[in-house]
Amino acid sequence: MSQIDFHYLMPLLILTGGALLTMLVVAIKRNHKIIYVVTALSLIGSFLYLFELRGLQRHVVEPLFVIDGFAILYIGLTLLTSLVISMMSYAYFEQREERKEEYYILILLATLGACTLVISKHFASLFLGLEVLSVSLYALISYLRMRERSDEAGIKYLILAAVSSAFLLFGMALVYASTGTMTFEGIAASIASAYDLPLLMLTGFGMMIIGVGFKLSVVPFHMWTPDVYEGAPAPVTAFIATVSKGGMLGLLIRLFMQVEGFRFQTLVLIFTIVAIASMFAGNLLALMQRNVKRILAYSSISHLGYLLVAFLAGNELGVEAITFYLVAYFITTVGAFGVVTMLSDSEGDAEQLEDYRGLLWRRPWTAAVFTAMLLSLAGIPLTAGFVGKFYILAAGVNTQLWLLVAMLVLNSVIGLYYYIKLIAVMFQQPEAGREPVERLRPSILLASAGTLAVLALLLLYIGVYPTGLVNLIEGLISPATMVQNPSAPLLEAAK
Amino acid sequence: MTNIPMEAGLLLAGILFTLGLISVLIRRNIIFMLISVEIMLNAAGLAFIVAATRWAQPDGQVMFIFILTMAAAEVSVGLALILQLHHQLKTLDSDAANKMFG
Amino acid sequence: MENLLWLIPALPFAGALLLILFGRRMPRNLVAILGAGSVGFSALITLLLGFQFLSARPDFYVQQVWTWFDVAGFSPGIAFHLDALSLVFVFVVTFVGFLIHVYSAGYMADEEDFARFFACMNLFVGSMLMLVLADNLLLLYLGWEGVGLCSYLLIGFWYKNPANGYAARKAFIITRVGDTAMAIGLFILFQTFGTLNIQAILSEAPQTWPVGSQKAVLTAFLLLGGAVGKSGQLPLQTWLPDAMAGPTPVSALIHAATMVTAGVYLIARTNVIFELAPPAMMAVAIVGAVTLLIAGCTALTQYDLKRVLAYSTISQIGYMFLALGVGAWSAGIFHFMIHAFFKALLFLCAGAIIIALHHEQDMRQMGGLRRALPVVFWTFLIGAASLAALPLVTAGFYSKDQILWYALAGERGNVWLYLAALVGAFITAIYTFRMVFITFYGEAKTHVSHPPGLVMVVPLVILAILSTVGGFIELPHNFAHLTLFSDLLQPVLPGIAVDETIGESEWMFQTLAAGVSVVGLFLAFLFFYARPAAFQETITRSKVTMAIRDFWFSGWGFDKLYDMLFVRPYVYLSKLNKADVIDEIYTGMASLAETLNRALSRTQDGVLRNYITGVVVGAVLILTLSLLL
Amino acid sequence: MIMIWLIVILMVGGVLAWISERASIAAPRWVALLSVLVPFALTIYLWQTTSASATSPWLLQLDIPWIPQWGIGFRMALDGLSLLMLLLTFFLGILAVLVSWREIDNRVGFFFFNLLWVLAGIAGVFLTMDLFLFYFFWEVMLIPMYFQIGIWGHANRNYAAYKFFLFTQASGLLMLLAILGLYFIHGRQTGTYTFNYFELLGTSFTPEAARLLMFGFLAAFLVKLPVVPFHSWLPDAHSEAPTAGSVILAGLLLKTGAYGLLRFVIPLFPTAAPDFAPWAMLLGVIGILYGAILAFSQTDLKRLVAYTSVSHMGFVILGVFAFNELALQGVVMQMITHGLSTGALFILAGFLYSRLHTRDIRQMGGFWSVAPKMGVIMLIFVMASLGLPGLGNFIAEFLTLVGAWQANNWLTVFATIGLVLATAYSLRLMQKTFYGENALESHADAHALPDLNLREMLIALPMVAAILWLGLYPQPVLDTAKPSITQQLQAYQEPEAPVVAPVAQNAPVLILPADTLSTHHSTRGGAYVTD
Repeated sequence: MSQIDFHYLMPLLILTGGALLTMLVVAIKRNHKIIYVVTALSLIGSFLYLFELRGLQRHVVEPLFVIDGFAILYIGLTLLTSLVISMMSYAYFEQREERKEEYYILILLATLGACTLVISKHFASLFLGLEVLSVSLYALISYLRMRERSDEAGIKYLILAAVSSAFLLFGMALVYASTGTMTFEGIAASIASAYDLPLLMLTGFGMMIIGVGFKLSVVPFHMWTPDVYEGAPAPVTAFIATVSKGGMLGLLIRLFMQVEGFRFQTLVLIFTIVAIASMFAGNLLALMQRNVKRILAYSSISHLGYLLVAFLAGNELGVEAITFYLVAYFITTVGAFGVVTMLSDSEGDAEQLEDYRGLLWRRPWTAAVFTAMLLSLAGIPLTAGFVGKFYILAAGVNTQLWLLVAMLVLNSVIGLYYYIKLIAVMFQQPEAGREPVERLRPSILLASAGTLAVLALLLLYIGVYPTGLVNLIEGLISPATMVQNPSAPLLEAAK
Repeated sequence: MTNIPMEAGLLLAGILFTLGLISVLIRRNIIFMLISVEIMLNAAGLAFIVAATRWAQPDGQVMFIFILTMAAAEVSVGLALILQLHHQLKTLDSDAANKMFG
Repeated sequence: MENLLWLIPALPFAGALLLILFGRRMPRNLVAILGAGSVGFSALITLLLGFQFLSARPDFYVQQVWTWFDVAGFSPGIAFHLDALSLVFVFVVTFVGFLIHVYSAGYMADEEDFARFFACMNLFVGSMLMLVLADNLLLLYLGWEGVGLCSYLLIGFWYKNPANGYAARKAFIITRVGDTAMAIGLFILFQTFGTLNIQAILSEAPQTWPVGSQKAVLTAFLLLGGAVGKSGQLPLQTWLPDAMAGPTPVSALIHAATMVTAGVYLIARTNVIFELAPPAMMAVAIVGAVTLLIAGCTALTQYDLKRVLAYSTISQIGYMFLALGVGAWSAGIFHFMIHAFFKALLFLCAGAIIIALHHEQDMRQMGGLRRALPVVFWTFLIGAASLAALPLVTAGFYSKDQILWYALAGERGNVWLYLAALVGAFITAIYTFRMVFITFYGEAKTHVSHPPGLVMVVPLVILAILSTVGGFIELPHNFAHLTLFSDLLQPVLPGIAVDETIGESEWMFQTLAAGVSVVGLFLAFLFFYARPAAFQETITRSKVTMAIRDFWFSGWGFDKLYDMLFVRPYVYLSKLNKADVIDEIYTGMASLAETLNRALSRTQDGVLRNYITGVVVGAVLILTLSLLL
Repeated sequence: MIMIWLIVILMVGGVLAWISERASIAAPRWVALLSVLVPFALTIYLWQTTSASATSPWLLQLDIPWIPQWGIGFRMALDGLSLLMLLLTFFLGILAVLVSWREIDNRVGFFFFNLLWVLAGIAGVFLTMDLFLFYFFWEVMLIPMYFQIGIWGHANRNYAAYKFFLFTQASGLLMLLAILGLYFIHGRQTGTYTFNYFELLGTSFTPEAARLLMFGFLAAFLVKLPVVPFHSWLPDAHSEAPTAGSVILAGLLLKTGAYGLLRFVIPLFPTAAPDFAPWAMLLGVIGILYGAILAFSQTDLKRLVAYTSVSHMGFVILGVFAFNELALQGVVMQMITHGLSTGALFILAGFLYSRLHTRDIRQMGGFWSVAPKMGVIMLIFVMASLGLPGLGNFIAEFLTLVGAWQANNWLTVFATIGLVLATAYSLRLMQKTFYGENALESHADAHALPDLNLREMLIALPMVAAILWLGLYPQPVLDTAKPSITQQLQAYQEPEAPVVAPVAQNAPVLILPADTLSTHHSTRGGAYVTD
């Protein structure tokens, strides 16, 4: 570890420091506001430090980490998302009696785990990041101890996550046994000349896919998703839906790009099946669902399916598309769960469809934001979701993944149904809608409302003028050139 | 030592892993499920050690220690959760925890 | 002077427009004056133009008002073309139209929707003039459809009775069938000649199409389709009797004198094309011959005064078709003109009777009206004589005789056509005088309350005069050889060559024709005046005669046939598919999605172990896949 | 810039209308009316002042970079076709505002917001010459429409709104795929990755690719048009929408499909389209007949009119795939006149509904005696819908059929038979509403059906005037459309001439420095001038 390594790892160190500091503060004095501020500051600090790293060369901390444009982009995304989620958590937890302070420690740690995932280039760091993320999540999911569902969700997630971790570990062990190295580039080097993968490797990769697939909640490892989404507190759900999946996806991209997994038909086939199954299962399951959090859970399953389409494109355009889509998806999901958080009261989360009836007339702005988020999920123009979907389709068409693209289109239509059903519920005439039992002081809600407003504006901005974001993504990803893949000189002419 | 082929070690690990998996599937008591998961994790650890032995590297051992640590953390959180769940459900039957479905 | 041409159709249109816009706020007198006046002025202009035309004898006048549209060289104009043929039609339309308008002012005096009536009538006259003056077939089509619309509106004038609405729709739809054929004919003409200008087509056609060429025949048949629909000829004749649901002046103007003869006009107008298509010519003649027989037989059995006249109209137009079909163009047009006079007269008389008897139309409820309505009786008698073609004194005799003669002696004529026409003439005489005897003789059955006023009587008298003297402008060549009418039409319509071998015996055939109508008159006298009971008994005694009578009465079963063949299946099919079977596909897709949703939801049962099973199954699948492939 | 203003005024007007609701309930109405009137006036001004030059049909052009990385620009251009469509859009827009004047009484501001945004989206569709932007507007117009149906619709509105949205989305996404395919194929051929319509025009394809891409475009347009068997969203959406919604759906939204066929399918796929033409024409004929048969048996007034739309739109596809000027002029006329006539019928249905609170024609009849003015208007538009000469629809149908006849005789014959069926349903409509015994006489209050009032006459009379004008002197419209129609057909008129230089894979024809792309002059797109 040299000094320069510290420089590069500083964002993560800030997070660690923040977590420790929070712990200390909790030990001294339990004060929601202080803890909240400390958390926010450490996230912001960490994020700001990223600007220091921008424009610098790709840096490798041997043998575990690599920090490049891609990593910075994903870390930044993760940090911002965590920040937004913690902003919205304040109001949510303020109206609940439980001890709220440890929540922020866990959030910081989980964020740290996710950030570790996206910079890791070694099985060990991968495993560490994953487990830091997972173990924090167990606690986060069941954070509201008094709620039966929280506990149920926690235990389900714990057992399943542990099982999937076991698969992942075993798979890593097999790969290690086969190649004798645990760094990504080492593995890549050892199979670089291989036309076909050895059996051991295939089994290993297969088992790793299970572990990864679980975190991404793709079919057939998706079954925990609705239960956990429903049981967890709304902000935590948002966190699982975004940060946890984003981190894992970042890792997957890095690993696959490095080892050029797309050369192997078997892996591509597996991912194709998984993608199609996820799209269908997610959308079909959501179709008649009446619990909003579960709808969003199923919708996230299908969205991961969409993302896999771009992933399977397997080139720079695909990575850009994934990244762009992730940004849009993060904004949208956080926004949607933000609305759920806003509408929740001390009794429980606002998750039944009935809670949203006539929302457009009761709370027009909230409803408008929610509508925008849903339309973005559905991929309707003027929202970021549309550009994201467009990007993914472009990647798919470019690589001529006609089957996947067709399935994506078909599923977009199926998915549309439940999104607009939700919207329709919102503009139905309210029939003595259930008002929140007690409303918080407006000043507390201000942070949430402000965050939501920012998210909505961002959503529209990206939807209407995506150039800036596209530039940013291209700028950060292209020089990273994770793979020297000459077969994808795309879009360069238009630049 | 060296005349035990790596495949045999991996096979052992695989069998262990499968046993753990089967017992997760058939056990209803949550504590037993947790234990079964531990078996799976340890099977993975064993596989790492076998692999490390093949390549004569310490990396596998390091991984095993990571796994142990992580398993401990997991179990501690898990037990806390189980306690809480037992408090609410008055049972350790995992099938009883099915309030959320559909 | 010929610059005034556009005013002829424009005036009625203007009248119609004013009446539509302000009619309901106008006093009744003003409505009548505006309605009849605009047509009157048209008639006046026609008269002026006609004099000029007759004195100057140009081939035609053309006036283009504006270019309707111009697409890819297809530029039909709103342009009017006046030649001898159109002059005859314009003359009949404006004059008879004017008389009927005047008559209507009296006939419709008690009607609530006075203005609407005159608006429609004016619109009709305008459209009809457009039809006959059009210099291109598209404008003709405009008039063609316009008169169809007015016919619809006026048949359904008493819209409150659903039966009238039904009759109106029937008329519109059935004529539309013919119009469709005609439209396709226009497509072919346009494709071939690149224009729809009538004169251009007529001069081009002989160069483009050899006689009997397939396209010419096809086109002629399609145009015939249009003509048949509009003119109530077989097989599209069924709408015309029902069209009598409209007010009687409407029947007189539209469904006797003018609109229904549009088919005759169309065929005469496009005579060149028909000349190029001998099979089509034959078809025209056969359609005419068959129609005149069928309609005549039906007219024998009807009791509704207006229906008798309606079938008679169909039958007489059959004569015109026959004439056109054998190439006796000017004879057909001549008969059209004479028919317009006497049939309008008959209808107007019938109207006077009907209104006098409180809208009673059944002849069995009439009788003995000779004394109660003397003017109507005499004028009706004159009209009837003309219709029955009583020799020498009636116009009908001269016009019909020409047709009979050419049906036999014309180069396209033959014995069968002649026989059909002769038998038709015989039947005509019988049913015509059946009407006269039943209606005006015998004992009075209904009290006459409402004798016609002066506005109604004057048109009757004028028409009666025309029905008599109209025939003297064209006399047979072995009689006085006066050919004013055919000379007039000479530049437009080709003459007809006569088979020289039978030319000698023309006297004989004329006498035969005259005899047939007199015998018919006598039989009618016998059956319906002298011995009605005995005749009735003869009919009812035998099942065969009864069956024939019922068959004839039903209009030879055409209504029933079409009902079964087209109307019912269509309505049934439409009703059956009201909910749109294609929608089921999409509903099916939706329910498929729902089913899948339910099936998949069952996997999400909330039991942790099942979820693990899911993971394991997935693991097994993935591992199998990776190992197998 | 004027083109952007057209859209911006509508969008800003929409927002203002929404906001102004707080001031008074009447304010949104006036705001909305004004914000449609201004673009209408602007368009009329454009119509009067500009004319196509001999070389190029384009009247105005505009190109602002938007997402330059992807070759997406805010490209707009105006030619005669677009101009006519804009005129129709704003004309019907004004009427839609007027009919909603009293009909909508809850959430007025939001209603007019949606109305204006739909119009903005439609105007955008008619103006844009960038395929990405086209898709963008294509979708943007759906959402407000969805809200209109879903919030202010009749009883079954949710179902109708879903159906409408799902159908159009599904088909739209297929078009998006085709657009992307086109984009990449063109990009690979020329090295220029762009969504610019003018540049994409010259793309050449393998027959297979051309067919697939064309089907992608067709999917969107045929569903929107709609063509049987993709029509089933239409009756539901039309009948459940509020009057203004129905007017815009029938009058404008369907036209975007027809416009798309003219603007994109025909010129982009000069090789694939003729192969598909017989099938397309067959679909058109099936639509004409099927729609007519279904219209005949409907008992819901608006549903009936909706099926007549299906029938009438059959003529559009029939004409489009005849590939000749006559037919295409007929199609353009059909787009306009159908917009007017069907719009008018929906407005009349709205008038009746507002008085009777039913759309069931079995409960109507004999209204002539109480509402003769309405009867006359109804009669005129019923006649228009059956294609009576003298009214605009006749010109449209006749030109279409004449043109189609040149292409395919038998199909044209069957299409012409559709005129008979049109007569059947049109007259039935007239019979059931205004003819017959007065259905209200049995009620206590026989005068429950007041005749048209001043505002309603103000709506109806311009439509009557317009349909008569189009029927008697359509030349201004035809002249306006002519240059762009010739343009669309260029590839078909001279089949031997190398319309599209076959572009070899490694021999790009367009070699351009990157910075001149935005003002690139494409020969087929006409002179390209930024304003």
